[in-house]
Amino acid sequence: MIRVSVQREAFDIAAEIGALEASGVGALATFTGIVRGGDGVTAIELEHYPGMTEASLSDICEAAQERWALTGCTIIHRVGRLDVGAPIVLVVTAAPHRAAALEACAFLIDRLKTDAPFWKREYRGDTALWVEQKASDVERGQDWDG
Amino acid sequence: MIRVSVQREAFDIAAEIGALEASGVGALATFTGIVRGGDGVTAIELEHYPGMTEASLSDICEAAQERWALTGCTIIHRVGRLDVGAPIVLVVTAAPHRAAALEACAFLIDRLKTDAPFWKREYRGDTALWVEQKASDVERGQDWDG
Amino acid sequence: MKLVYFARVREALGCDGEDVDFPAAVQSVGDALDWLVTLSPRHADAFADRSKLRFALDQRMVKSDALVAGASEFAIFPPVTGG
Amino acid sequence: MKLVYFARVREALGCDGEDVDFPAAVQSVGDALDWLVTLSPRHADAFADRSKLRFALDQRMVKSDALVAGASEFAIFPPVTGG
Repeated sequence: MIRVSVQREAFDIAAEIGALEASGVGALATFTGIVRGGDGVTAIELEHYPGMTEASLSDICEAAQERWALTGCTIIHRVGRLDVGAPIVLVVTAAPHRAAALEACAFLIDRLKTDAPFWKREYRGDTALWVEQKASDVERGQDWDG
Repeated sequence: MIRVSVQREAFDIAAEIGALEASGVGALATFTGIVRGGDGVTAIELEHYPGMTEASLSDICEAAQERWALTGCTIIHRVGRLDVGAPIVLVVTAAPHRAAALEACAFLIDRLKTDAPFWKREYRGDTALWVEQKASDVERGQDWDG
Repeated sequence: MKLVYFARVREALGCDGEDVDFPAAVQSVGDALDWLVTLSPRHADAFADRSKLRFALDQRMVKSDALVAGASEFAIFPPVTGG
Repeated sequence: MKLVYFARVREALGCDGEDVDFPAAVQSVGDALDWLVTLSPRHADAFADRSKLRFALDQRMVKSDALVAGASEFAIFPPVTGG
Protein backbone atom coordinates (compact mmCIF):
# COMPACT_ATOMS: atom_id res chain seq x y z
CA MET A 1 0.00 0.00 0.00
CA ILE A 2 1.56 3.23 -1.19
CA ARG A 3 0.18 6.67 -0.40
CA VAL A 4 1.80 9.93 -1.45
CA SER A 5 0.45 13.42 -1.08
CA VAL A 6 1.74 16.91 -1.84
CA GLN A 7 -0.45 19.36 0.02
CA ARG A 8 -0.61 22.80 1.62
CA GLU A 9 -2.54 21.57 4.68
CA ALA A 10 -0.99 20.11 7.83
CA PHE A 11 -0.99 16.30 8.09
CA ASP A 12 -2.44 14.16 10.87
CA ILE A 13 0.37 11.87 12.02
CA ALA A 14 -1.89 9.70 14.19
CA ALA A 15 -4.34 9.14 11.32
CA GLU A 16 -1.55 8.24 8.90
CA ILE A 17 0.00 5.80 11.38
CA GLY A 18 -3.44 4.36 12.12
CA ALA A 19 -4.07 3.72 8.42
CA LEU A 20 -0.93 1.59 8.12
CA GLU A 21 -1.41 -0.01 11.55
CA ALA A 22 -4.70 -1.40 10.27
CA SER A 23 -2.75 -3.43 7.70
CA GLY A 24 -1.86 -5.88 10.50
CA VAL A 25 1.87 -5.32 10.90
CA GLY A 26 4.46 -5.73 13.63
CA ALA A 27 6.50 -2.57 13.17
CA LEU A 28 5.85 1.04 12.19
CA ALA A 29 8.49 3.71 11.73
CA THR A 30 7.93 7.39 11.09
CA PHE A 31 10.04 10.38 10.24
CA THR A 32 8.73 13.91 10.63
CA GLY A 33 10.67 16.88 9.35
CA ILE A 34 9.98 20.22 11.01
CA VAL A 35 10.87 23.72 9.78
CA ARG A 36 14.00 24.66 11.71
CA GLY A 37 14.62 28.17 12.93
CA GLY A 38 18.05 29.54 13.78
CA ASP A 39 20.27 31.81 11.66
CA GLY A 40 17.45 34.35 11.60
CA VAL A 41 15.04 32.14 9.62
CA THR A 42 11.40 33.04 10.31
CA ALA A 43 9.60 30.93 7.67
CA ILE A 44 10.19 28.91 4.52
CA GLU A 45 8.35 28.53 1.26
CA LEU A 46 8.26 25.36 -0.79
CA GLU A 47 7.80 25.18 -4.53
CA HIS A 48 7.31 21.90 -6.39
CA TYR A 49 6.77 20.46 -9.88
CA PRO A 50 3.12 19.38 -9.95
CA GLY A 51 2.76 15.91 -11.38
CA MET A 52 6.44 15.04 -11.41
CA THR A 53 6.67 15.45 -7.65
CA GLU A 54 3.89 12.95 -6.94
CA ALA A 55 5.32 10.53 -9.51
CA SER A 56 8.77 10.78 -8.00
CA LEU A 57 7.45 10.15 -4.47
CA SER A 58 5.61 7.07 -5.76
CA ASP A 59 8.80 5.86 -7.46
CA ILE A 60 10.74 6.24 -4.20
CA CYS A 61 8.07 4.24 -2.34
CA GLU A 62 8.15 1.52 -4.99
CA ALA A 63 11.94 1.33 -4.74
CA ALA A 64 11.61 0.86 -0.97
CA GLN A 65 9.02 -1.87 -1.43
CA GLU A 66 11.38 -3.70 -3.76
CA ARG A 67 14.24 -3.57 -1.22
CA TRP A 68 12.32 -4.36 1.97
CA ALA A 69 9.32 -6.47 2.92
CA LEU A 70 6.93 -3.59 3.61
CA THR A 71 3.17 -3.75 3.99
CA GLY A 72 2.84 -0.03 3.35
CA CYS A 73 4.57 3.28 2.99
CA THR A 74 3.31 6.83 3.07
CA ILE A 75 4.98 10.11 2.14
CA ILE A 76 3.27 13.43 2.73
CA HIS A 77 5.08 16.64 1.85
CA ARG A 78 3.71 20.10 2.38
CA VAL A 79 4.22 23.03 0.00
CA GLY A 80 3.64 26.75 0.24
CA ARG A 81 4.71 29.01 3.09
CA LEU A 82 5.45 27.36 6.44
CA ASP A 83 6.48 29.00 9.69
CA VAL A 84 9.36 27.82 11.87
CA GLY A 85 8.16 24.86 13.95
CA ALA A 86 5.65 23.65 11.34
CA PRO A 87 5.79 20.00 10.25
CA ILE A 88 6.88 19.85 6.61
CA VAL A 89 7.27 16.18 5.68
CA LEU A 90 6.03 12.86 7.04
CA VAL A 91 7.28 9.39 6.12
CA VAL A 92 5.58 6.30 7.54
CA THR A 93 6.63 2.71 6.88
CA ALA A 94 4.98 -0.50 8.03
CA ALA A 95 6.52 -3.96 7.99
CA PRO A 96 6.31 -7.30 9.77
CA HIS A 97 9.77 -6.68 11.27
CA ARG A 98 11.42 -3.61 12.74
CA ALA A 99 14.64 -3.58 10.70
CA ALA A 100 12.69 -3.28 7.45
CA ALA A 101 10.47 -0.49 8.79
CA LEU A 102 13.37 1.52 10.23
CA GLU A 103 15.74 1.13 7.28
CA ALA A 104 13.04 1.85 4.70
CA CYS A 105 12.03 4.99 6.60
CA ALA A 106 15.62 6.30 6.49
CA PHE A 107 15.91 5.35 2.81
CA LEU A 108 12.70 7.18 1.88
CA ILE A 109 13.64 10.48 3.50
CA ASP A 110 17.21 10.30 2.14
CA ARG A 111 15.98 9.63 -1.40
CA LEU A 112 13.29 12.29 -1.16
CA LYS A 113 16.02 14.85 -0.41
CA THR A 114 17.85 14.06 -3.66
CA ASP A 115 15.15 12.86 -6.07
CA ALA A 116 11.89 14.69 -5.41
CA PRO A 117 11.44 18.07 -7.14
CA PHE A 118 10.91 20.44 -4.22
CA TRP A 119 12.70 23.73 -3.75
CA LYS A 120 12.94 25.58 -0.48
CA ARG A 121 13.25 29.31 0.07
CA GLU A 122 14.14 30.67 3.50
CA TYR A 123 12.61 33.90 4.77
CA ARG A 124 14.47 36.13 7.18
CA GLY A 125 11.84 38.80 7.71
CA ASP A 126 11.15 40.08 4.17
CA THR A 127 14.32 38.69 2.62
CA ALA A 128 13.95 35.39 0.78
CA LEU A 129 16.92 33.19 -0.20
CA TRP A 130 16.85 29.88 -2.09
CA VAL A 131 18.41 27.05 -0.12
CA GLU A 132 21.42 25.31 -1.68
CA GLN A 133 21.47 21.53 -1.91
CA LYS A 134 23.75 20.02 0.73
CA ALA A 135 26.62 17.81 -0.37
CA SER A 136 25.92 15.62 2.68
CA ASP A 137 22.39 14.95 1.41
CA VAL A 138 23.71 13.89 -1.97
CA GLU A 139 26.20 11.55 -0.28
CA ARG A 140 23.54 10.00 1.96
CA GLY A 141 21.35 9.43 -1.06
CA GLN A 142 24.20 7.71 -2.89
CA ASP A 143 25.07 5.54 0.14
CA TRP A 144 21.94 3.47 -0.54
CA ASP A 145 23.29 2.56 -3.99
CA GLY A 146 26.52 1.06 -2.59
CA MET B 1 14.58 15.60 27.79
CA ILE B 2 14.10 11.95 28.66
CA ARG B 3 10.73 10.36 29.35
CA VAL B 4 10.20 6.68 30.06
CA SER B 5 7.02 4.95 31.08
CA VAL B 6 6.00 1.36 31.77
CA GLN B 7 2.23 1.21 31.72
CA ARG B 8 -0.80 -1.00 31.11
CA GLU B 9 -2.70 1.72 29.20
CA ALA B 10 -2.41 2.47 25.49
CA PHE B 11 -0.18 5.39 24.54
CA ASP B 12 -1.06 8.46 22.50
CA ILE B 13 1.49 8.67 19.69
CA ALA B 14 0.41 12.13 18.54
CA ALA B 15 0.69 13.54 22.07
CA GLU B 16 4.14 12.01 22.58
CA ILE B 17 5.37 13.37 19.26
CA GLY B 18 3.82 16.74 20.05
CA ALA B 19 5.65 16.93 23.36
CA LEU B 20 9.04 16.52 21.66
CA GLU B 21 8.05 18.70 18.69
CA ALA B 22 7.56 21.54 21.13
CA SER B 23 11.28 21.38 21.97
CA GLY B 24 11.98 23.22 18.69
CA VAL B 25 13.69 20.54 16.61
CA GLY B 26 14.14 19.76 12.94
CA ALA B 27 13.64 16.00 12.94
CA LEU B 28 11.49 13.48 14.77
CA ALA B 29 11.63 9.73 14.37
CA THR B 30 9.33 7.16 15.90
CA PHE B 31 9.15 3.41 16.15
CA THR B 32 5.95 1.64 17.14
CA GLY B 33 5.91 -2.09 17.86
CA ILE B 34 2.59 -3.85 17.40
CA VAL B 35 1.58 -7.29 18.69
CA ARG B 36 1.94 -9.58 15.71
CA GLY B 37 -0.47 -12.41 15.05
CA GLY B 38 0.32 -15.43 12.91
CA ASP B 39 1.32 -18.92 14.06
CA GLY B 40 -1.95 -19.11 15.98
CA VAL B 41 -1.06 -16.31 18.42
CA THR B 42 -4.16 -14.59 19.80
CA ALA B 43 -2.65 -12.39 22.51
CA ILE B 44 0.52 -11.79 24.51
CA GLU B 45 1.25 -10.97 28.12
CA LEU B 46 4.18 -8.90 29.28
CA GLU B 47 5.86 -9.18 32.64
CA HIS B 48 8.53 -6.75 33.83
CA TYR B 49 10.82 -5.98 36.77
CA PRO B 50 9.30 -2.90 38.42
CA GLY B 51 11.95 -0.32 39.19
CA MET B 52 14.73 -1.96 37.21
CA THR B 53 12.77 -1.72 33.97
CA GLU B 54 12.30 2.05 34.25
CA ALA B 55 15.95 2.50 35.27
CA SER B 56 17.14 0.44 32.35
CA LEU B 57 15.00 2.40 29.87
CA SER B 58 16.43 5.63 31.27
CA ASP B 59 19.96 4.23 30.91
CA ILE B 60 19.30 3.36 27.28
CA CYS B 61 18.00 6.90 26.62
CA GLU B 62 21.06 8.40 28.30
CA ALA B 63 23.36 6.22 26.20
CA ALA B 64 21.58 7.50 23.06
CA GLN B 65 21.93 11.10 24.19
CA GLU B 66 25.68 10.57 24.66
CA ARG B 67 26.06 9.16 21.14
CA TRP B 68 23.80 11.57 19.23
CA ALA B 69 22.84 15.24 19.50
CA LEU B 70 19.26 14.68 20.64
CA THR B 71 16.90 17.21 22.15
CA GLY B 72 14.71 14.47 23.56
CA CYS B 73 13.85 10.83 23.64
CA THR B 74 10.82 8.94 24.88
CA ILE B 75 10.25 5.24 25.47
CA ILE B 76 6.84 3.91 26.45
CA HIS B 77 6.38 0.17 26.93
CA ARG B 78 3.13 -1.50 27.81
CA VAL B 79 2.79 -4.47 30.16
CA GLY B 80 0.00 -6.91 30.95
CA ARG B 81 -2.16 -8.71 28.45
CA LEU B 82 -2.35 -7.32 24.90
CA ASP B 83 -4.34 -8.58 21.94
CA VAL B 84 -2.93 -9.06 18.46
CA GLY B 85 -2.83 -5.68 16.70
CA ALA B 86 -2.31 -3.70 19.92
CA PRO B 87 0.58 -1.21 20.07
CA ILE B 88 3.12 -2.47 22.61
CA VAL B 89 6.10 -0.12 22.48
CA LEU B 90 6.75 3.43 21.32
CA VAL B 91 10.12 5.10 20.82
CA VAL B 92 10.33 8.78 19.86
CA THR B 93 13.54 10.71 19.21
CA ALA B 94 13.97 14.40 18.44
CA ALA B 95 17.08 16.04 17.05
CA PRO B 96 18.16 19.04 15.01
CA HIS B 97 19.11 16.71 12.14
CA ARG B 98 17.49 13.63 10.65
CA ALA B 99 20.42 11.21 10.82
CA ALA B 100 20.65 11.58 14.61
CA ALA B 101 16.91 11.10 15.10
CA LEU B 102 16.70 8.05 12.83
CA GLU B 103 19.83 6.30 14.08
CA ALA B 104 19.03 6.93 17.74
CA CYS B 105 15.52 5.55 17.23
CA ALA B 106 16.92 2.30 15.81
CA PHE B 107 19.51 2.14 18.61
CA LEU B 108 16.88 2.57 21.33
CA ILE B 109 14.60 -0.20 20.12
CA ASP B 110 17.54 -2.55 19.50
CA ARG B 111 18.96 -1.94 22.97
CA LEU B 112 15.56 -2.22 24.61
CA LYS B 113 15.24 -5.73 23.14
CA THR B 114 18.44 -6.89 24.85
CA ASP B 115 18.75 -4.76 27.99
CA ALA B 116 15.30 -3.98 29.38
CA PRO B 117 13.79 -6.58 31.74
CA PHE B 118 10.55 -7.47 29.96
CA TRP B 119 9.35 -11.01 29.32
CA LYS B 120 6.74 -11.93 26.76
CA ARG B 121 4.33 -14.85 26.84
CA GLU B 122 2.31 -15.80 23.78
CA TYR B 123 -1.25 -17.07 24.08
CA ARG B 124 -2.71 -19.46 21.57
CA GLY B 125 -6.22 -19.72 22.92
CA ASP B 126 -5.69 -20.91 26.53
CA THR B 127 -2.13 -22.16 26.01
CA ALA B 128 0.62 -19.76 27.11
CA LEU B 129 4.26 -20.15 26.08
CA TRP B 130 7.21 -17.95 27.07
CA VAL B 131 8.96 -16.39 24.08
CA GLU B 132 12.64 -17.26 23.60
CA GLN B 133 15.16 -14.45 23.03
CA LYS B 134 16.15 -14.23 19.37
CA ALA B 135 19.83 -14.57 18.46
CA SER B 136 19.25 -11.92 15.78
CA ASP B 137 18.14 -9.44 18.46
CA VAL B 138 21.29 -10.10 20.48
CA GLU B 139 23.43 -9.57 17.37
CA ARG B 140 21.65 -6.32 16.46
CA GLY B 141 22.18 -5.07 20.01
CA GLN B 142 25.89 -5.89 19.83
CA ASP B 143 26.29 -4.24 16.40
CA TRP B 144 26.00 -0.85 18.11
CA ASP B 145 29.11 -1.66 20.19
CA GLY B 146 31.29 -2.26 17.10
CA MET C 1 8.64 22.10 -27.13
CA LYS C 2 7.25 23.29 -23.83
CA LEU C 3 9.98 24.51 -21.47
CA VAL C 4 9.18 24.80 -17.73
CA TYR C 5 11.27 26.51 -15.10
CA PHE C 6 11.29 26.28 -11.31
CA ALA C 7 12.69 28.07 -8.30
CA ARG C 8 15.83 30.15 -8.90
CA VAL C 9 15.74 29.42 -12.65
CA ARG C 10 12.12 30.59 -12.88
CA GLU C 11 13.02 33.78 -11.01
CA ALA C 12 16.13 34.46 -13.13
CA LEU C 13 14.06 34.19 -16.30
CA GLY C 14 11.05 36.03 -14.93
CA CYS C 15 8.64 33.39 -16.24
CA ASP C 16 7.62 29.84 -15.38
CA GLY C 17 8.01 28.52 -18.92
CA GLU C 18 7.95 29.23 -22.63
CA ASP C 19 7.38 27.46 -25.95
CA VAL C 20 10.43 27.09 -28.18
CA ASP C 21 11.28 25.43 -31.48
CA PHE C 22 14.79 24.08 -31.22
CA PRO C 23 16.87 24.22 -34.42
CA ALA C 24 17.74 20.85 -35.96
CA ALA C 25 21.24 20.94 -34.50
CA VAL C 26 19.84 20.64 -30.97
CA GLN C 27 19.88 16.95 -30.11
CA SER C 28 20.76 16.67 -26.40
CA VAL C 29 19.83 18.61 -23.28
CA GLY C 30 23.33 20.06 -23.40
CA ASP C 31 22.82 21.22 -27.01
CA ALA C 32 19.55 22.83 -25.96
CA LEU C 33 21.32 24.85 -23.28
CA ASP C 34 24.00 25.96 -25.76
CA TRP C 35 21.20 27.36 -27.89
CA LEU C 36 19.06 28.75 -25.06
CA VAL C 37 21.87 30.98 -23.75
CA THR C 38 21.91 32.79 -27.12
CA LEU C 39 18.26 33.87 -26.76
CA SER C 40 18.78 36.79 -24.38
CA PRO C 41 21.06 38.12 -21.65
CA ARG C 42 18.55 36.77 -19.10
CA HIS C 43 18.82 33.28 -20.58
CA ALA C 44 22.60 33.56 -20.69
CA ASP C 45 22.60 34.49 -17.02
CA ALA C 46 20.04 31.89 -15.86
CA PHE C 47 21.87 29.00 -17.55
CA ALA C 48 25.46 30.20 -16.98
CA ASP C 49 26.42 27.72 -14.25
CA ARG C 50 25.36 24.28 -15.46
CA SER C 51 26.60 22.59 -12.30
CA LYS C 52 23.61 24.28 -10.62
CA LEU C 53 21.07 22.99 -13.15
CA ARG C 54 19.06 19.78 -13.28
CA PHE C 55 16.77 18.58 -16.09
CA ALA C 56 13.65 16.53 -16.61
CA LEU C 57 12.13 15.37 -19.88
CA ASP C 58 8.42 14.56 -19.62
CA GLN C 59 8.80 14.69 -15.81
CA ARG C 60 11.69 12.18 -15.61
CA MET C 61 15.09 13.36 -14.34
CA VAL C 62 17.74 13.13 -17.07
CA LYS C 63 21.42 14.00 -17.52
CA SER C 64 22.64 16.65 -19.98
CA ASP C 65 23.46 14.00 -22.60
CA ALA C 66 19.82 12.86 -22.84
CA LEU C 67 18.18 13.39 -26.24
CA VAL C 68 15.34 15.90 -26.29
CA ALA C 69 13.67 14.54 -29.46
CA GLY C 70 10.21 13.15 -28.78
CA ALA C 71 9.77 14.82 -25.41
CA SER C 72 6.90 17.26 -25.06
CA GLU C 73 7.89 18.88 -21.72
CA PHE C 74 11.45 19.92 -20.87
CA ALA C 75 12.03 21.18 -17.30
CA ILE C 76 15.09 23.09 -16.11
CA PHE C 77 15.57 23.71 -12.40
CA PRO C 78 18.16 23.90 -9.59
CA PRO C 79 19.18 20.87 -7.48
CA VAL C 80 16.24 19.88 -5.30
CA THR C 81 16.02 20.88 -1.64
CA GLY C 82 12.87 19.34 -0.17
CA GLY C 83 12.40 17.36 3.02
CA MET D 1 19.44 -11.59 50.89
CA LYS D 2 16.23 -11.00 48.99
CA LEU D 3 15.94 -13.18 45.87
CA VAL D 4 13.46 -12.22 43.15
CA TYR D 5 12.35 -14.34 40.21
CA PHE D 6 10.66 -13.47 36.94
CA ALA D 7 8.88 -15.15 34.04
CA ARG D 8 9.80 -18.79 33.41
CA VAL D 9 12.05 -18.87 36.51
CA ARG D 10 9.23 -17.56 38.69
CA GLU D 11 6.87 -20.17 37.31
CA ALA D 12 9.37 -23.02 37.70
CA LEU D 13 9.85 -22.12 41.36
CA GLY D 14 6.18 -21.37 42.04
CA CYS D 15 7.03 -18.11 43.81
CA ASP D 16 8.21 -14.62 42.89
CA GLY D 17 11.00 -14.52 45.45
CA GLU D 18 12.35 -15.72 48.79
CA ASP D 19 14.74 -14.61 51.53
CA VAL D 20 17.93 -16.66 51.86
CA ASP D 21 21.10 -16.55 53.94
CA PHE D 22 23.94 -17.67 51.73
CA PRO D 23 26.70 -19.66 53.47
CA ALA D 24 30.07 -17.93 53.71
CA ALA D 25 31.46 -19.93 50.77
CA VAL D 26 29.05 -18.18 48.40
CA GLN D 27 30.93 -15.24 46.91
CA SER D 28 29.83 -14.88 43.28
CA VAL D 29 26.52 -15.20 41.47
CA GLY D 30 27.81 -18.53 40.14
CA ASP D 31 28.54 -19.75 43.68
CA ALA D 32 25.04 -18.72 44.70
CA LEU D 33 23.53 -20.87 41.93
CA ASP D 34 25.70 -23.85 42.98
CA TRP D 35 24.19 -23.56 46.43
CA LEU D 36 20.61 -22.74 45.34
CA VAL D 37 20.27 -25.93 43.27
CA THR D 38 20.83 -27.97 46.49
CA LEU D 39 17.76 -26.44 48.18
CA SER D 40 15.06 -28.51 46.45
CA PRO D 41 14.32 -30.43 43.26
CA ARG D 42 12.36 -27.41 42.05
CA HIS D 43 15.41 -25.18 42.52
CA ALA D 44 17.60 -27.80 40.82
CA ASP D 45 15.22 -27.80 37.88
CA ALA D 46 14.71 -24.04 37.64
CA PHE D 47 18.45 -23.31 37.62
CA ALA D 48 19.62 -26.35 35.62
CA ASP D 49 20.40 -24.54 32.32
CA ARG D 50 22.48 -21.52 33.21
CA SER D 51 22.74 -20.43 29.56
CA LYS D 52 19.05 -19.52 29.94
CA LEU D 53 19.56 -17.43 33.08
CA ARG D 54 20.39 -13.77 33.55
CA PHE D 55 21.13 -11.94 36.79
CA ALA D 56 20.76 -8.54 38.39
CA LEU D 57 22.18 -7.31 41.68
CA ASP D 58 20.29 -4.35 43.11
CA GLN D 59 18.58 -3.99 39.72
CA ARG D 60 21.78 -3.84 37.66
CA MET D 61 22.50 -6.60 35.14
CA VAL D 62 25.61 -8.60 36.13
CA LYS D 63 27.52 -11.64 34.87
CA SER D 64 27.83 -14.86 36.89
CA ASP D 65 31.27 -13.86 38.21
CA ALA D 66 29.89 -10.76 39.97
CA LEU D 67 30.22 -10.78 43.77
CA VAL D 68 26.96 -10.91 45.67
CA ALA D 69 28.34 -9.43 48.91
CA GLY D 70 26.77 -6.06 49.76
CA ALA D 71 23.81 -6.45 47.44
CA SER D 72 20.38 -6.46 49.01
CA GLU D 73 18.33 -7.68 46.02
CA PHE D 74 19.40 -10.53 43.75
CA ALA D 75 17.23 -11.19 40.69
CA ILE D 76 17.31 -14.32 38.53
CA PHE D 77 15.38 -14.41 35.25
CA PRO D 78 15.45 -15.64 31.64
CA PRO D 79 16.92 -13.61 28.76
CA VAL D 80 14.67 -10.61 28.15
CA THR D 81 12.10 -10.54 25.34
CA GLY D 82 10.45 -7.12 25.35
CA GLY D 83 9.81 -4.70 22.53
